[in-house]
Amino acid sequence: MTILSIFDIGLVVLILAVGAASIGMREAFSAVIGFVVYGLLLSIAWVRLSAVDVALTEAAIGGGMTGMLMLGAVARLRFAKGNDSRTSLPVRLAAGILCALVAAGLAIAVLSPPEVIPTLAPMAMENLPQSGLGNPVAGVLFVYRALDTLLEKVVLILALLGVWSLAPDRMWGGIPGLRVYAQPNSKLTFLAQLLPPVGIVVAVYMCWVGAKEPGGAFQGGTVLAAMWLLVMIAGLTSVPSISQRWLRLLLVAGPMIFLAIGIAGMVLANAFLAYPAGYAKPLIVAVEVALTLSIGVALGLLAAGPPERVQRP
Amino acid sequence: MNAATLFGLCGAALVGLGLYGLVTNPEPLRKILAFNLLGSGVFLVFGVVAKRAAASGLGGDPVPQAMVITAIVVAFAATAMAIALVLRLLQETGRSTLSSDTSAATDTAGADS
Amino acid sequence: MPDANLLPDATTTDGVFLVLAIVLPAAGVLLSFVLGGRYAERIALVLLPSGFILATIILVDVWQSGHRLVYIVGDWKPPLGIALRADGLSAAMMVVMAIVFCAVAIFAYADFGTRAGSAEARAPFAFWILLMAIWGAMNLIFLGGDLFTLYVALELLTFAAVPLVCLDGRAETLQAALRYLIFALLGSILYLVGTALLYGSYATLDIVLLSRQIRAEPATLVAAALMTIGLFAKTALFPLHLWLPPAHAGAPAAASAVLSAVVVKGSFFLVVRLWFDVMPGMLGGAGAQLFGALGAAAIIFGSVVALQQQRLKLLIAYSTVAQIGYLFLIFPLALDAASGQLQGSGALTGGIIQAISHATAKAAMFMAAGLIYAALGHDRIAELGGIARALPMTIFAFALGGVSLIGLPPSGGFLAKWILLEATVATGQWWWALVILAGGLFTSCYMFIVLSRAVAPSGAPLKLKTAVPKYQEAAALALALTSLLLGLVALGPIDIIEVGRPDSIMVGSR
Amino acid sequence: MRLVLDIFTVLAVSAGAFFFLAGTVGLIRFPDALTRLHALTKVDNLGLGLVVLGLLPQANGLFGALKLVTIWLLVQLSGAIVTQLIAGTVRQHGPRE
Repeated sequence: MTILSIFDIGLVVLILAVGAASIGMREAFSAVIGFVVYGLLLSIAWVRLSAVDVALTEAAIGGGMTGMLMLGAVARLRFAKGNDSRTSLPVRLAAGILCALVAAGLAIAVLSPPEVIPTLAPMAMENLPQSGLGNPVAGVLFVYRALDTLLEKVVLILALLGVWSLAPDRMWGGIPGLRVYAQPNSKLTFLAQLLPPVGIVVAVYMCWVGAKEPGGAFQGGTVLAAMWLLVMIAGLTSVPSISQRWLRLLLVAGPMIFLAIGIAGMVLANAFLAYPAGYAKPLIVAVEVALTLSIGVALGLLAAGPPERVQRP
Repeated sequence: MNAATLFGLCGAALVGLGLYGLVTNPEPLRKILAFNLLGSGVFLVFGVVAKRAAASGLGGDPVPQAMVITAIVVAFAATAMAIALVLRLLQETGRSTLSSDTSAATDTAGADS
Repeated sequence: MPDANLLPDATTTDGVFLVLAIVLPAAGVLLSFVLGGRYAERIALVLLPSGFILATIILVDVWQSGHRLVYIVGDWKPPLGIALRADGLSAAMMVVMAIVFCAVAIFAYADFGTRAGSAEARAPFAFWILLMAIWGAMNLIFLGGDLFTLYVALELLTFAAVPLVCLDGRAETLQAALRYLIFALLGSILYLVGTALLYGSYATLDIVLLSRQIRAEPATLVAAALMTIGLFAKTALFPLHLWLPPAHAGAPAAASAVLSAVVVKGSFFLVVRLWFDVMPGMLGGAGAQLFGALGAAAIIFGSVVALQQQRLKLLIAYSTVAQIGYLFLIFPLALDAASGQLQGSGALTGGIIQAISHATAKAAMFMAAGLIYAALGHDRIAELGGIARALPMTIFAFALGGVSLIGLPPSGGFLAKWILLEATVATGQWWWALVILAGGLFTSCYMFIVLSRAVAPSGAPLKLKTAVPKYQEAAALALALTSLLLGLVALGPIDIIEVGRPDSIMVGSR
Repeated sequence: MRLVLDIFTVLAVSAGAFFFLAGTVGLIRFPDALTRLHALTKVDNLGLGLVVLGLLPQANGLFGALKLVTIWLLVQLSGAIVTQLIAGTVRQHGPRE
């Protein structure tokens, strides 16, 4: 038993304990705090699984953004009339047995891998030079399975539309209900002035480095979103109304450019979402830059919620 | 037992845990949290699949890793939509339950806009 | 002619139409989102009919060539890349769904049309974009050749369908939408864990490649079971149907029509893809009987509860629960006892015809119910008296839809149930025949209750709240007629559904 | 030389881990929000500082070292400000118990 495997066992125990606590806690606030900690622990697990790209995404989105959304919701729900009646014991018992069965089934599947483990890694690496990329995960996302990535951006836009559509009719075109804590010269203002330049540099770096090392549009976009939210919460910039044309353009710019390059591939290369030989890398970088911006704006607006205030003239 | 199998079992346990929370917890926000836990367990299973298929000098198969990244973003979008729904429900009714009295909900659900 | 299905996967001529079927809706969603205002509606009204033309071209192509259309996206062949494939099954579904989308668009023009010069409004903006998104997601479900791409399609469908439920923003529809969202998310995450396990065993998620390698081993069986449960939850198969009635009954009429007619068929289609195409030999006798039993329970339960409803829209929603049950009877009936394989003919054809005739009939019925609600200001079944005189065309459409649900000739429902009954005889499983007949009897009962109230004279002279546009009635009637006349395809190209199926032997080329 | 650096890393990171442990104990054992914050910030900054210091010899070139130091500085900054914000809230609204 090496030090590393002891570390792994400790990590797994910790993950399960924190996860169980955040399910079982009585108070919602503690549960959410538990969940944020859980997200961070999980990203360490992803590093141990040699998936640094995923670790970055999990830390940024799974722990960070999701945790922030839930904390905001808990704060608003604090005075809501909850449902005191907990599920009855027989139901919980039955559910427990069912869930144990599912977990056991998965465990059996995990414990019985095929004798020769099939993999696409060699094939993915072999074809990677054609795209000029160095990061195989970026290769999968933007070259081999570009269709999934493109459509998943459409999913993000739809989710945002779904959130917006929850606004009351008269608020349509208004300003998202993000809580703003604008106090001039407070410490928050100071942070919101100091951090964003650094954050933007980090986001640009992540997006740029994603072509050859872990990083990319998602991670960069999340950092951008966080910076934008910080500046808005501190009241340094106003929250834009959802009917702003520039806002909507930014939101769809990424998927639009991706789609346009994909269609161009039908003429200039030999298939939809194929890149013309020799131009693959610059085109992919262009798509990534546009996607970083779109993802940043989309995540920020998803966190800001549906419009709740009418725009002042 | 190697590291991949260990994390795979962790993923399986998390799926069971998340599913339990999703089914038994009456509060919508806690259901959403449990869904995220369940989701991360599923992603972990993907990660184990990737890790086991490591080859060509890579630490893992990049194809399932890329799939997880896609799925994490989708799960975040789902969480955002669900939370927006819960908050809107709170605004509309002052309550945040998926009230178990389905009869009351279905009686009025016939109304149309 | 060599068996086209054994040829290596390569883009076929006209494969580009498959790309268009996905690019057009995606571009429509993005463009409408930017341009906003009236553009969303205009773009949808242009794109949805072109979607019908596109689907027809694909259907004719598949029919004439006698093999499936294939497009290799990005020129990366599976397993590394993604293939889009259209076989007879997907082409037939695409065409009928496109008809439903066009009719819904015409119908919705009255409720969600924007007047010239008025500012962008919430409900219309959301509705048209979501409608296009559902169209794109369904096309992707029909054409996607990769299980992970199909996961993305499922999520697209979820994110487009849930906001439609609570478009009017009332508390009970918000609650219905939240419950629907939770069920749908649970369904997709269970589907996703299945794809993870399958990838772990075979390092591909391509349907054709998987079907060649699949073997009965623990991981595969667990994957199949979890994916199936997830898809059942999304299809609202009994006992996972709890979310459906409030969601479908509470949505605006045009949205209900899409949700009930189209959206639940998406996850059903994936169940068929999974068991008939990916692992035809894995279900086994017991599994097939279990699927059938759940279907039978859905038929009986849905019908009995429908009979007790006092609201028209809820009655129709519970009728959907029942009609979904029929779709799952195909599993025991399609199982070939000798080889233990699911056969892609006979019962499957019946099931697909049931799916498409239910789609058209149920959309027509929800539209009719919406018109009745708009005219009366309520949809209490007991107080429908006199409505048949006031809105004869609407009630006629509703009745025709009912004819198809009951399964009277020459409707699509009749043809579907006939084929299923034939299969029960051929396989000697008489008990399913009893269920099919009992379901028909129940359906006629609740149709009779509604129609007898509707044609009864009203006590007081009936005052309509609003005048119902004729074209809305016509849209409902057109769909009901389509459903009625679907039975006539028995005389024509019924075996198109078998084109491109691995187990079917094409008889010559057409 | 290599060995000396490695020993330095082990010592510094262990010391850092000790401070983390102490800080966590403080977080759990201290009675109210302000003293807990005190334990957290004082010890966390030192703990992370030692870990970063210990990792510097192992860093991937000058650029890697720069990244490590930047991480420490950013944590210092956000830690300091967030602590102030929490303390301010506690003073305004009183401890939440």
